[in-house]
Amino acid sequence: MIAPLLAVSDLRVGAKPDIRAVDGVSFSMAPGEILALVGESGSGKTATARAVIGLLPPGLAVTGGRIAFAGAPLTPATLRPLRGPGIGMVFQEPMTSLNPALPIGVQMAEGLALHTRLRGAEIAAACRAMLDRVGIADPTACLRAFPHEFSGGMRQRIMLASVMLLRPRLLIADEPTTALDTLTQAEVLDLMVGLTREQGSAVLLITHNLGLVARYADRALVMRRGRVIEEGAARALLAAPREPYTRALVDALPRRGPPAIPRPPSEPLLRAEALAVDFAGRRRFFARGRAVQAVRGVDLAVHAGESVALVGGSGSGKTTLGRAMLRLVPASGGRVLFRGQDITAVRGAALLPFRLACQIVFQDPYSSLDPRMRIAEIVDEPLRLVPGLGAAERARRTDAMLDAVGLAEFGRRHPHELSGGQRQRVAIARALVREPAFVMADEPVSALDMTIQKQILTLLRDLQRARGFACLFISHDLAAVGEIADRVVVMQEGRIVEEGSRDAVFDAPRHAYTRALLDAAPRLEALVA
Amino acid sequence: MILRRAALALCGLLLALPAAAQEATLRARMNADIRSTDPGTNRDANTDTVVLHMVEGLVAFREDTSIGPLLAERVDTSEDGLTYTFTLREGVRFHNGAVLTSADVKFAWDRYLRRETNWRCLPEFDGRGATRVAAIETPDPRTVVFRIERPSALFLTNMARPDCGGSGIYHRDSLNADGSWRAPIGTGPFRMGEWRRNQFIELTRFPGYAALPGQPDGHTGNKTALVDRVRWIIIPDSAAAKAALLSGAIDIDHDIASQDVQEMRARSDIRLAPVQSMGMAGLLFQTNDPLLRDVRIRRAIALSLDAPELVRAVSDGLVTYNPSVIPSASPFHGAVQREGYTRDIPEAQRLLRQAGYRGQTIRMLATRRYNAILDMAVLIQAQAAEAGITLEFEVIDWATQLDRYTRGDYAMMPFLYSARLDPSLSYEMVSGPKASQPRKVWDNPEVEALLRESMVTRDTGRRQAIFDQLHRRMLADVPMVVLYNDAAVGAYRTNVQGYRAWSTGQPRYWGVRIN
Amino acid sequence: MIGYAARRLVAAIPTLLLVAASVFLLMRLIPGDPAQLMLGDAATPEEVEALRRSMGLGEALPLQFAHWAGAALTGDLGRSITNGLPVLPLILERFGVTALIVLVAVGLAVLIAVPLGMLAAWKQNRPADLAVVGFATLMLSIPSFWLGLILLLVFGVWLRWLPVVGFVPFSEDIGAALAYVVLPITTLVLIEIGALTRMARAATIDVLRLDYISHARAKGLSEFTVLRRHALPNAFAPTLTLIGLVLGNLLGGIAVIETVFTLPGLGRLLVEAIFQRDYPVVQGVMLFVAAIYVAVNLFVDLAYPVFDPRVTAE
Amino acid sequence: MTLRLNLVLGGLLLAAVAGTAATASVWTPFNPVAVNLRRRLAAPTDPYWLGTDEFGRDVLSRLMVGASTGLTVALVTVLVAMALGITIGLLAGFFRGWTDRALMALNDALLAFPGILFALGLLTVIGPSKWGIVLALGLAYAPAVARVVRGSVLSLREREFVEASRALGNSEAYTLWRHVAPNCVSPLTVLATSMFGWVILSESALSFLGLGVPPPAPTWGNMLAAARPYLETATWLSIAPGVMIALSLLGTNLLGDALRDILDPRT
Repeated sequence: MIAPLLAVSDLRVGAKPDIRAVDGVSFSMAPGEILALVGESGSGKTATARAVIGLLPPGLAVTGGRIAFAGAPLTPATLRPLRGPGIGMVFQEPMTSLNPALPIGVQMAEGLALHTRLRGAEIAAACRAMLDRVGIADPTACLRAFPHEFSGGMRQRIMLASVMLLRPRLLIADEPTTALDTLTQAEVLDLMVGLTREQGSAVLLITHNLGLVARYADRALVMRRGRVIEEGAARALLAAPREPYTRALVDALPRRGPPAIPRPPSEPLLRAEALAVDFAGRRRFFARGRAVQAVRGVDLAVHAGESVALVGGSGSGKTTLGRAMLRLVPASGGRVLFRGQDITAVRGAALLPFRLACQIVFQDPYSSLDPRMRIAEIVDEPLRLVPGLGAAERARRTDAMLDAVGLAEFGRRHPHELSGGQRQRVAIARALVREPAFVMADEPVSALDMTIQKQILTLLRDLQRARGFACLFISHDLAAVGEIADRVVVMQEGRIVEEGSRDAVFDAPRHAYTRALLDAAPRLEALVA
Repeated sequence: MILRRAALALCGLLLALPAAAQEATLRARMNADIRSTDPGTNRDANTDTVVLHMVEGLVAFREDTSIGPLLAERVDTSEDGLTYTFTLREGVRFHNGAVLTSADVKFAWDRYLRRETNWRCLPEFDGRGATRVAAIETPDPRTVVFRIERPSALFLTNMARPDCGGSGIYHRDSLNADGSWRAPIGTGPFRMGEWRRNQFIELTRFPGYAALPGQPDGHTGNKTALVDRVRWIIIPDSAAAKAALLSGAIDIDHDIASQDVQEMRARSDIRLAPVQSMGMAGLLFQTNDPLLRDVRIRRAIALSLDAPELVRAVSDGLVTYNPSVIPSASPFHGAVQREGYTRDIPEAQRLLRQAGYRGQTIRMLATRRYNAILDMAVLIQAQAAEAGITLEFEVIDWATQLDRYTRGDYAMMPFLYSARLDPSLSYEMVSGPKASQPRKVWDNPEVEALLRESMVTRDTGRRQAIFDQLHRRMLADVPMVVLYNDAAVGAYRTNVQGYRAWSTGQPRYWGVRIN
Repeated sequence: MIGYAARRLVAAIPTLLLVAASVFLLMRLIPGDPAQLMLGDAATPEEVEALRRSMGLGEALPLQFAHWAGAALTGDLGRSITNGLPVLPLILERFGVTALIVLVAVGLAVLIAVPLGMLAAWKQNRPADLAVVGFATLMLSIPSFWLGLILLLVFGVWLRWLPVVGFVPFSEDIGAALAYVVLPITTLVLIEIGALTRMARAATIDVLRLDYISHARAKGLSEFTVLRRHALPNAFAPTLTLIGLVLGNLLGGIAVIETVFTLPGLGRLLVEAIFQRDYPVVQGVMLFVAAIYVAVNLFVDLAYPVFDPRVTAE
Repeated sequence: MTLRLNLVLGGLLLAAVAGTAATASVWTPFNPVAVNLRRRLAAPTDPYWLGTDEFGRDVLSRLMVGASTGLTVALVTVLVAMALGITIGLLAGFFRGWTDRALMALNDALLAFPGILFALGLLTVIGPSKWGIVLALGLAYAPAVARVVRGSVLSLREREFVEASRALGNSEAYTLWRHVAPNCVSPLTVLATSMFGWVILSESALSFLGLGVPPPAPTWGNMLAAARPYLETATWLSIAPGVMIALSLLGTNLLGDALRDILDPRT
């Protein structure tokens, strides 16, 4: 057996009084191996990885155990020369992992200047070559540019280039693509795996997404509450999980729901006709910058009781379209019809029937609830505007709604006392308490852990079945909507590029963009097969 | 001593300046730049000081504020008091070498009497004030005859007043071709040197000066310059001036801050020149005020004050209580003028009861600009409280207080009057009809009549009698409580010799030597 | 960028006009009259009126303002009515004193405060941090004029190391001039260190928890390099905003400190002019101060992209 | 640990100053305005624990009354500035458009005046008095409040719960009142605390320049101003008021830090 590249035994990481973030974790990695560390938030996977490279956040410290790299124990003294050429790390948040104040060339050159004998022109050449390898169009310009001039995906490529430039023997990748949309995610990960294979680097991939594990990792460790609960070859683990928790994780992977029941054609509930939305350019002193066309003349209809998924990458205009249909952003062209009536220009009290019938669930449950109100108040507030509703009746309906989302006991609490999943339940309760005919859900689960996502989607589907409202479900992840969508609409650059029943779109995508989206989002069926 | 470093630094600076060569230069402090060199026109006290070192009038104040001849050798007055004949001294030359003639006097006076000149004292000579100059005649080069319309006791006094520029005579070359003022070419002991705005003004000795014999005497007498240059250095801040004096960066400060007196007195390298000035401090009442219109209340306030103690505290013991409007330095200040109020709390309380005063608040204005005003206010409030009188402060800035003074808009306030060099002028500053002159505090027609008489009659005995009468009336009427004449303390280094402080507040640097 | 600066300056004109008009009006509302003040208690109403007319105060107010504003646009702020000097040179002279002290003091304060704040952030919640924060908070709590008095007392009166009052222009004697400005500058440095250190510390703490700092460490860079190259520029950007604010306020006059140390600065000029009812000087100073404020803000905005390239000045 | 230290120390300091002020309203060792010309500039000794001033008035008594004046002025000024600033900030931030631009132009013009100069000018017009200072400083500090409120409102507007309120059909005014305003409370509490300190400082600076609460009413600032000529001869006059100002400010700053830590867990 080859000597392990990394050997971690009985690692413990904790904070002062009695918090054990990592509680006796042991594992080892062979050179060139790709090991996935899987778990949900709070499982200790990030702390484990950061302990290896000695970058624990303030407050956390290694309290026990041993870490050995290439046979030698890692101590603060031995660690520093190893950082870079020995162990490299790619971070989760592309927006903050590059220094905004320094040109990219400077940041890339730093490591080379420190760890190699290369100088000046050689460094620049090496940087250019690496940028070229990660698919940056103009490496020379890129070296002079600042990070903010690039999109998230591009930054993550640059980050990767900067780290791989030093040919680390071990690459720690901490949720490297979580902040990216599905399509970009796949591109970046493919690139990372390709690069590490070329250089023979081992990868410690930290993720909550089992789909990625199956696709990229050789081996996987499942962590929960600071401990490793299951370990094995990646595919085997997914195909036959032994622990109930692992099974729950696997179950949470998106899969296609039962086929939609065909419904009789009816008058659309909410309809956009040639709807266009422009965002004004930046105000200048005497003029405005060029307007951005976010939505470019879209027709979309949602019928009573149906469930439509609106899918597209970031910047495709899907969210703007949804908000324009709800009259939350002003349209710059086209019409919105509600039950056949043009409501594009209706204002004030005349809009109330529409508002009463249409509701929205936002993406971020941390920002969508007023932190100063109690849960019951939040859920009760929409009823304020329902005409002719007494206090007792309001209280009854609030209680019933909270009960329906499984939060019967939580009425007196404030949002910050709730978990992310619970908050999203509150948001759903607030949207549904007025018995709306239409609900728009804007990425309602993308900020949540896998198992929680599953619960929320199930809740939403069950409530929809029970109450029969129509739902427009906005997502960047085509696979994720498979479970609840009757119909799928795909958007790209402000236009609808494909539209059809779920099965039609999934089984026989016509547009290249749809195909790319489908490929990028692995479904379990495809992975374990 | 503590300020030695500061002083040394300043000293170094001054030594580095080109003008301080081997010649004797007297360096004096001035607290603000002068406003012009045009006598009595665009002026303030500093301006007067500098100008009066360069130009001289026909007559001038003597040390005791009586009037003596200066450019004139002799002044003859006609019996009716309407013709004044001035005989000019022989051999007086202007700074440009020209000999002084009656034509020069007429030239300067014609300019003074033109409205456009904006001469401060024009009203006293054009009929609005004391009299009107009907004609100025020059029968020969040494004789000037002034014919006036009304007799006036103040004709020569007004002529000599420093704020009138001493009605100094200047050569016609002092003006530009267009008639505007250029620089003074006078007959004084010094002539114009360099004037660096906001830094210093320097005069140089006039070697051709024709001095009177004897000793210096006020603005007249022997005014021979004994130094080559006088440089007034402009130092607005009194603390900075103190540092400069202690270090020797300046030789003399003719008016130091009262809180520095004790420290200066203790030093061996500094001499003090204290003098009781002719400026007057007092407590003004508004006799139209609903409460204070009752003379019993005014009198009660006056009797509640321990004036000698109050004056001692305010002036740090430098001056004493002077109950009269006439400055104690004046030759008209005698035994009668020393009669004042004596503290009598029971009597004050009796008067208050009589007047029906029941503790109503009386508002008193004060300003922080002048320590003396604020200090007086604090002490008056505390002393009046002992008689059961409630005074409340309203502290405002000086500009506002002056404005309220001018409009008569106050109940009571401590106030500082600038120097008046004749008793008639002193009474005139406080007495008059409030209807047309709201700033006047003493509105009494009989007093008016007496005052007018004092301005016309030229008989000194009669004038003294009038002033005595006025003083007693004021004590009875209580339009104000006169408290003291300001102390002005000059300080100079021991190498300065011959400096004498003067009650008019005007420093004089002729006859001063520097070793 | 030049176009941007020009646009900003044009945009500032209404603000400046508003400032000018309100100062003009405010001054005329104050009781007290410059002519009377100058002539004192001995003046007759006719004399005062004549002087008022010669000062140009006889006209109707709107006309006076129009005259003044018109001249101000051409750079002529008129002449002081108390000493007849042209206002603009007077302001510039006094501003020179204030600017010297403020710029040196703020420069020194930044040089001390930023490293100190970074050190505290780096050692967050350790004794060194506690000591720095404690010191900064204490400095923040001491009134500048009192600190000035105490410094005067200690160094001027007790130890006699430095002069107590006065000022010598640098153009005349550098050594002496230095001796006079040491204490005012020290006072200002100590006062400003408080706020700046706290700001630098907070900004550094924010920066230090970001991934690019971890990234820099992950490259194997030493802690010093990480702090200097990666933390400093990013932590400095928010501090720069504060520096701008501080400069804008201080350049407008450090009246209190100038009073304590009897320095001929802009602040004292203004206070004195208000007391003297020297309308042209008050109006000129206020306009100048507002313009300085606008200029400093503009300068900070133009400098900001140097430290944070995400922000562009346009 | 730091947090509790801040809270306890700051609270204690302010409580001590407030206690002094409260005591002064019922009892002082001597009458703070009573003049005693025989005990002028007495060094601290038995009956006069902190000495006497240039009029023989008891420094301790004056210091106590000064505490009460200073705290009252600071408190009322903060309330005035808050009321004004919150109104302007809420309106500008929520309605944006020309309302915002007009209000902010005014605000910026006010900000372009250094606060103390503004107060100086205004005080000369309305004449120095306790309430004049409250008005002048209140006006001078209102723009800062307006800025913070407007900033909070602008960032809150983008928060989804405000959008959610609109999606529910709630009126703008209701949303402003029910969702936006309450969420400005935390930053404003922190600001109000710091401002309390600034006002104490500004008031004493104005008094020091001769424009504050007029004498003979004692304030720390005018006590310091009066002490200036006696710096060398009667040092105690300069020490005590300065220490009082510094202690109150220290208390305020510590309390402000503690509040910031509690209300805004980010830093």
